[in-house]
Amino acid sequence: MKAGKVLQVALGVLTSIGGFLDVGAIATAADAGASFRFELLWVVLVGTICVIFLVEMAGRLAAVSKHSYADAVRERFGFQFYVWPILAEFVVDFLVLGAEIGGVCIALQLLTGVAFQWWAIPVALAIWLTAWLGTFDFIENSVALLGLVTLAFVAGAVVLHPPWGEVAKGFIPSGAPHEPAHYWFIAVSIMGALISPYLLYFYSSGAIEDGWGEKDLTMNRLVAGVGMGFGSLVQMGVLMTAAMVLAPHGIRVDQYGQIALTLVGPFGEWGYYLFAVSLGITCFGACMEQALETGFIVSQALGWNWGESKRPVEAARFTMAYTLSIAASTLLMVVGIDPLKLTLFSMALTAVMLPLVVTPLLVIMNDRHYLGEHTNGWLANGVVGLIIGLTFVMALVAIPLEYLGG
Amino acid sequence: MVSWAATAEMVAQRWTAGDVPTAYAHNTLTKGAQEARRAAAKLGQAPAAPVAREAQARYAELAVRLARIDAVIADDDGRAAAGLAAGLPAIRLKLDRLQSGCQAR
Amino acid sequence: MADDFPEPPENGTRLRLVRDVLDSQMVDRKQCQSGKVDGIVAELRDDGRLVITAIENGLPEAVRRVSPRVGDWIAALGRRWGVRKGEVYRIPFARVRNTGIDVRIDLDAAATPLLAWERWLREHVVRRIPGAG
Amino acid sequence: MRAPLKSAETRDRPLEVHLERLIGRRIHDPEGRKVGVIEEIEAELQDGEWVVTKVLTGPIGMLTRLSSLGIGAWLLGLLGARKSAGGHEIAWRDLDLGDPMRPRLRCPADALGPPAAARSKRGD
Repeated sequence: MKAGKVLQVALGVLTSIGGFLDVGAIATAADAGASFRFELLWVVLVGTICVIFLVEMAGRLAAVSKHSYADAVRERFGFQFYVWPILAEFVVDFLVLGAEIGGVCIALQLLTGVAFQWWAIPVALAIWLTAWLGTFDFIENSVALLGLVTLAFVAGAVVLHPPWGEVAKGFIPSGAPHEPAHYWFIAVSIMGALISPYLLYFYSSGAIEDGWGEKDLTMNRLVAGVGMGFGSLVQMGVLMTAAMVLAPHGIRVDQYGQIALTLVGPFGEWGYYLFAVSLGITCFGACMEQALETGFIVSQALGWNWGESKRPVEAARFTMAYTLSIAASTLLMVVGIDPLKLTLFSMALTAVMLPLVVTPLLVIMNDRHYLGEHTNGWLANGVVGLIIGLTFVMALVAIPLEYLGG
Repeated sequence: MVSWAATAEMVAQRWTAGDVPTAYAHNTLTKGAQEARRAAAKLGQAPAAPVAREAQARYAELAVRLARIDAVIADDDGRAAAGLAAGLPAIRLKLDRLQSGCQAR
Repeated sequence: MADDFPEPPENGTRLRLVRDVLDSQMVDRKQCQSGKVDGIVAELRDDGRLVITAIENGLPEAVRRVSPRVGDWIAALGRRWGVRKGEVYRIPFARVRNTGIDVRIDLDAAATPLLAWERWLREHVVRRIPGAG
Repeated sequence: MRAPLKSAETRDRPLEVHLERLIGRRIHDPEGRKVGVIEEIEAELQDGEWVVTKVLTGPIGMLTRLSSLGIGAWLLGLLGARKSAGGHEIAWRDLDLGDPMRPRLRCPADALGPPAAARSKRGD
């Protein structure tokens, strides 16, 4: 592989690691560690394997057909089908973007002591300005590379000398040691945070923005496998630090501020600021992705010209779409809705709509018009079939579990 | 509610060790006191079972203590904060027993 | 006709309208993304043949496929405030070529209502904000 | 932009049909029996004009529309759906579109012959 290609793969892997976490991943992992120590590590592992397959397929679809997932679903299933997943995705995007903005505001509250609502509008302006002036590459690479600070969670977990035997046992799927409703609610929330619809929509659009072609399929597989695989280590780090710092004291996660203690444990005062910076950068990167994703799915559903790499003048409707999306979601924080409650609610909502979004993938990834001879093999089809089955189960149990164990 | 008592305890300790800023301690303790008061008020409406009365008293005591820790932290009085925080585990144990007592019934 | 615009197919060519035309991405002569095919219009001739005359683009037409009432409501909204006045735009089928996944249309979309919203937002909103490019 | 219709023109203007609204419509035969749901419409270029030649109904029609005859047939087989429940290919002249919202078959349903099986393995 040429040097340029190796650099490109390295960059892809690093941005996957830096960009892996978002507010949902942090909240659900910390809640899992605080409530059940290492018991739920296996859910993060299963979720990550699903993410790797979904990201690889989204990238392959775009690289070969030059069409995104949103394009393909509308073109193959028609507007009368596609209007439902896209409306559901709008609602979820609106809430998740609000929660991500909340994450950045909480980080600034931790750093400055000023209440998080006051930060909503400045944060929204910073997001909008970055999208308005930046290009897709700049946003993806810069923010995600800064996101490498989240490796602090991995370092924190190691510094706390985890009982590796218990950790290893946590990777073996097991039933609930206690409070089964809460156990399975967190498991569904972790999966909902990991297998979120934006993966398919955002990554396929990103591959088109980056101009990927069939020659990039190997890189696509490497970035998905290695990048996401290492990325999940960061989420496991959050879970393990919470298990070692919060669980022994019976501290359950009711507020983002409490999660700061997970890094204060191993690193003292340094840990406090490391957490604030990690939360802020992670959520800022996720804000950029969620806002752009709204622009992508509207433009691709209605066939507009779109592209973050284009200047705003060259894609007016696309830029207006993400501008309105940022403005609307910011209101959620200005009103002062608790970001953690909003996060967990949007994770449950995501779980309910997942089947509608993921099921068409099985058809599209076997369509020779789109994939030529790169259609799914039996392994990929088998995994997509499993993921679809999983999403149906999650959809059924998400709301009842939220009520029982939320 | 046991979680908030434990959180307050850890925050007070970390504050005295200089690991977390005062504003963070204030925000967390205020939130904890608020949750304790809410729990006490909720129990106030419940029928006057002895266990409920006992739990309500412990929540009220916890709310008062958290508010006092918050106040001494605002005055930057580390020793007073540590002293008050030292009383938290006792309240937490009582709450634990009451809670597991309720669940057992 | 632009030089790279595909030639009309020969006689006897068959076309699957739903899979190959409906909801497909329209790309104009300058390779510009010009919307999706929201509708296909045909005429029932006296000799009983049903001949396809045009494809249509317009949100009201797409939504009518889901719910006629909501589609009409969106058209009414468009008439009052819309830049395209709720009108659904028709492209003669003779100007349409199906190539693989996308549909090529033999016209310059910038000069048609297809990009009316794009033009309006660009002139009245985007261009007025610094850094718009 | 469509030119406003002049009054003279409206009288003898041929009936206009929106094909996309036919998708999902159920076809009945003259005795009112259900024949199937329209999933795909096929046209052919005849002397410069695209003429509708046939309509596809039932799962085969839908799978053709999703161009996933391969995976679709495998899924149908998986779900135990009999191959014969594939649906029909109805020639255009056998359809009466007097009322586009209620397409009717001109001949009785059994005159249509056996339903089309899922022929091609790879989604053509």
